[in-house]
Amino acid sequence: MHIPDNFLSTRVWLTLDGVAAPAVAWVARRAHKGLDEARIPLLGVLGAFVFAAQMVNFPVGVGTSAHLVGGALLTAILGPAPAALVMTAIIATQAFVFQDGGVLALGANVFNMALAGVLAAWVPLRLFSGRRRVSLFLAGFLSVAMSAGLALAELTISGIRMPPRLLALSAGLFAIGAIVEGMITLAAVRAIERLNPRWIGPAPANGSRAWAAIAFAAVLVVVVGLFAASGAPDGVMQIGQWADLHARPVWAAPMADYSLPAGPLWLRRPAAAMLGLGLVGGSAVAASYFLLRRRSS
Amino acid sequence: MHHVVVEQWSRRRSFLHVRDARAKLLVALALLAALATAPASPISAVPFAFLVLTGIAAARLPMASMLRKAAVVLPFSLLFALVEWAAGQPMAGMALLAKSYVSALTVLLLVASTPQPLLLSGMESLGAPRLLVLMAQTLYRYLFVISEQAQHMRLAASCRQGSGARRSRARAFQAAAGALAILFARSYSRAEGIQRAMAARGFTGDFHSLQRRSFNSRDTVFACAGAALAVLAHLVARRP
Amino acid sequence: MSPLIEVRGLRYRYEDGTDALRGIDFTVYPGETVVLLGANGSGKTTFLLHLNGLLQGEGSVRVCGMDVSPRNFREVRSKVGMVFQDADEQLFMPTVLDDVAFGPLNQGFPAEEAAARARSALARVGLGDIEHRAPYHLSAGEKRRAALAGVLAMEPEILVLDEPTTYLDPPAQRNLIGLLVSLPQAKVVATHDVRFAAALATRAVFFDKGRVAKEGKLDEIVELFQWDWGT
Amino acid sequence: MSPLIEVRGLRYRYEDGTDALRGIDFTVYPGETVVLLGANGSGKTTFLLHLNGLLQGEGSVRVCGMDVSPRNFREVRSKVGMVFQDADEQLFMPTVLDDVAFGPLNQGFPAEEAAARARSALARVGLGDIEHRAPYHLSAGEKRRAALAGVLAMEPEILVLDEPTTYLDPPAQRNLIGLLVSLPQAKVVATHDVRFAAALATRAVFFDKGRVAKEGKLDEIVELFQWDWGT
Ligand SMILES: Nc1ncnc2c1ncn2[C@@H]1O[C@H](COP(=O)(O)OP(=O)(O)OP(=O)(O)O)[C@@H](O)[C@H]1O
Ligand SMILES: Nc1ncnc2c1ncn2[C@@H]1O[C@H](COP(=O)(O)OP(=O)(O)OP(=O)(O)O)[C@@H](O)[C@H]1O
Ligand SMILES: [Mg+2]
Ligand SMILES: [Mg+2]
Repeated sequence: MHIPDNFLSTRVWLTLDGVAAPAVAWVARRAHKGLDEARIPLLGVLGAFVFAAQMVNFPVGVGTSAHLVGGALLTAILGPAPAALVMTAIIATQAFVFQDGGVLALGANVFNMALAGVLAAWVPLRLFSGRRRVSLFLAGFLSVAMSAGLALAELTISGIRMPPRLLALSAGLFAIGAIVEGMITLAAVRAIERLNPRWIGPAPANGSRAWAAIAFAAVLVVVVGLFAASGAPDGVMQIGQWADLHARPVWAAPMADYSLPAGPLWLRRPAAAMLGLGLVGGSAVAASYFLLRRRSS
Repeated sequence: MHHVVVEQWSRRRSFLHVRDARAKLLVALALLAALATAPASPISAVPFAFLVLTGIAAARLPMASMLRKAAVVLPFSLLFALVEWAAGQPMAGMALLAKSYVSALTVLLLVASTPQPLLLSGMESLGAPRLLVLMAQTLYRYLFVISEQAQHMRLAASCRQGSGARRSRARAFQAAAGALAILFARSYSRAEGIQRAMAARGFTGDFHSLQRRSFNSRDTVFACAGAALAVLAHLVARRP
Repeated sequence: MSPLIEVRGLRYRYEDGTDALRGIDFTVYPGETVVLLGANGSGKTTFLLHLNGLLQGEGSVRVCGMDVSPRNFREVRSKVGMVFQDADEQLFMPTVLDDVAFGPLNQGFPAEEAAARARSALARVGLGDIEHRAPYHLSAGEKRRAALAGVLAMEPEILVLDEPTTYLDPPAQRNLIGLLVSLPQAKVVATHDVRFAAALATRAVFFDKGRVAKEGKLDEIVELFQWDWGT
Repeated sequence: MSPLIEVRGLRYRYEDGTDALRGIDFTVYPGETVVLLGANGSGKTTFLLHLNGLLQGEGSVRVCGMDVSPRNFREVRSKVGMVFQDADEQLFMPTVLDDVAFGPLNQGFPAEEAAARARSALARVGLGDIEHRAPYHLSAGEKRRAALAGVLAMEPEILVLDEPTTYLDPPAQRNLIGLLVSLPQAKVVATHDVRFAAALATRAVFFDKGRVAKEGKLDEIVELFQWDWGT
């Protein structure tokens, strides 16, 4: 799911870098506010933990094994903002130190896994806080489904033309990956709780169910939409055409004297489609996030 | 361990090693962006490859090992190159392969010529959030320690693993979850230990640093020249 | 008597280029307790990991007459029981009994048989009464013994222990010595604690920079390398 | 002579209800080296963490005439230098020099002065030449000495060490003893290694289940509690 450089079209990575940078700054401020300074090492060490946890193999199916991705586990332990920040640190380290994922594509990877992924994990934890098992499974499932779906959509929109069958196949694989992440998250949290229940804070129980439900619906729409779209790439293009109409004015202003070559024509529309999708999904999720926070505090 | 070697390389001395981290970061970003926006043809990567290989030579880093290490992106790129090929765009596929490899090599050159703490403080002065930078610093420091622990656990488990003929998958899954939990517990208590050690040495929340890097005129020249070369390479790549 | 362990010309280099082992010859006969001494970083742990194929270097490693190679891992690993330095890393199941039964179950024994073996191993290390506790909450000495039980339950012919006294208080160390002496298996023990070594060793091997510098009586080796500190 | 450390009736209970300390009285005078002995879990580490306010229980803890309370933490922590069991936890900065300078920087010294103090502390522990290495790559003995340097750079009046011999080979242990003996500060050392204790102690204190069971000469205490194992 780590997209290397040169896979995304310029507008896609540029847009996502532009979205991710201020979002991470905001998340960092938000995480800092609720953070006892002494806990800074904890965040870093847990980042290293998630990294190392990938060496622990979980058997799934015949002869294959999977490992933890970690966004949902961190969200359950730390809460959304610190979890997003830790994931950002992990992804950046992977990009720079291990050349796993691109540097220009850092914004895209951070957006997919650290921002959208953590958000998608957080909503069920919040909504179904009374039902631990369901919420933990859903958190793991949705976070990976969201990240993978976004990555797939970004690649498609960037003009990587996957044959529909391959696209459907990878969507299927990602769906399995999401189920496995749900199972691992559930099993790991329960094992950790057995060692010391205090390590996993109580799930936030308050907040209006209506708003949580809206947020949940938004996440579901994005996830289901992304997967449906990956089954039918033409659909993505349809969204693209629709979004292009609406997005053009937004693009026009900052990009008017965008001096870099604008790329072949066929690239422009998908890029705008990406923007449209990002705007729709992002704003729906962000809006419900803000509303949820407001209600709970 | 891959990164241990890179870390050792990053502490060597050379023309490139002594440049300010910010200058190197900016030049690397310029190169990556110029390459990413160059036409989708494998030829586009050539001028950039030339620049990066020159950089590796200037930094006196072992060429063969660098080339090998950057190849980590190849499997993923190859898969997509095949996809493009199957879709009737062999050139686009080749371009993807060549460009992503040269990009990875560029990033590798950056980290192999810049010690990680300097790279991070460079990023901070370029606007990365401080909390994120502190976190990345701790992450990197304990990456090795905790990975080693995970490695030990894996070894210990595989000693008692048997053949798998009669292994119940549920049990193995539970064992993996248990291992994860133990790893978490150890990480958590390690974090507590670190917090104590910091507090014991007077830490009250403000990180002070010894590093006071100055951006000298050579760094300015390097940054400008690097950016200019990136643009030049881009222009060369655009020539049909 | 044929040797239980026979190592010839073993070399190992870590990925980063560290030459950790540079030609080790090593033999263990039934009933022996061989102690490995040597400075930090001299290769003791690296060497022990070769004895059941957790690392594979150049040269030959034979255990109970079998070559240690992927084909034989299953058998070799049930012959060689390995106890690591950090007991926590070895105990990952939710209860002590589960943990100790983990090995026998993987060996293919049915659940009852595995539980019976686990209980008997726990009794042997004197932990019969804590089978339902969570390993993470045991004391340092109990953890060490639980880890040992996990290995004994697989009924190995050779016990390999890496710095088993770490974190233990003197009575727990004494306890461990008593326990190890009472076990009939051949043992290979790496340690920095010369007095612990003296209580167990029938033979000592001194590692130096990935080579065996000397092999023989513990006293002589301690004397030769000034490995103890004359207070 | 007024005591450097004076603890009266100290009690501490962990959140989970474990009574780790149940009324400790303890005094250290300048120039002393007091060794803490006691079984695993008897409260030694918990006690040491009170000496600079990392934990705060009931009762009184005074250091250099000051009450150890949040008001005084800053001063107390520059008087009491604490070296923990796990050197990895103590070396948290990216390079050795950064790490050793961490304390002086927190004490408010400007960067050059802090670096100078760090260099002099590194020289004192014999690590002058590795200041730019990453702590991860050091050997066990070097790590321990670097951790000690980090504390010495703050010029404390009291050194507190928790199981400092863990992971060290005998020459490194000997080295550490030589180094500690050469340092003029008063020391409080918790250890399971009786011979290490014997090389340093001017006085010993035996902990038992959160209480001081006995205080006096090391030999007597070892004798009384059979704390060594007669080989
Ligand atoms: N995973 C690894 N990667 C690279 N080098 C390693 C690794 N593990 C150990 N080494 C190196 O290999 C050499 C031998 O290490 P080993 O751990 O076997 O020594 P040891 O005798 O067990 O030391 P100690 O007494 O401290 O436990 C050392 O130089 C060490 O730094
Ligand atoms: N964080 C904690 N939470 C709860 N209980 C704890 C915690 N840390 C220690 N304890 C308990 O407090 C008691 C004293 O522990 P402490 O670590 O101080 O002993 P110790 O004398 O240092 O032991 P050792 O020799 O093994 O280091 C033990 O019963 C221990 O289980
Ligand atoms: Mg070792
Ligand atoms: Mg202790």
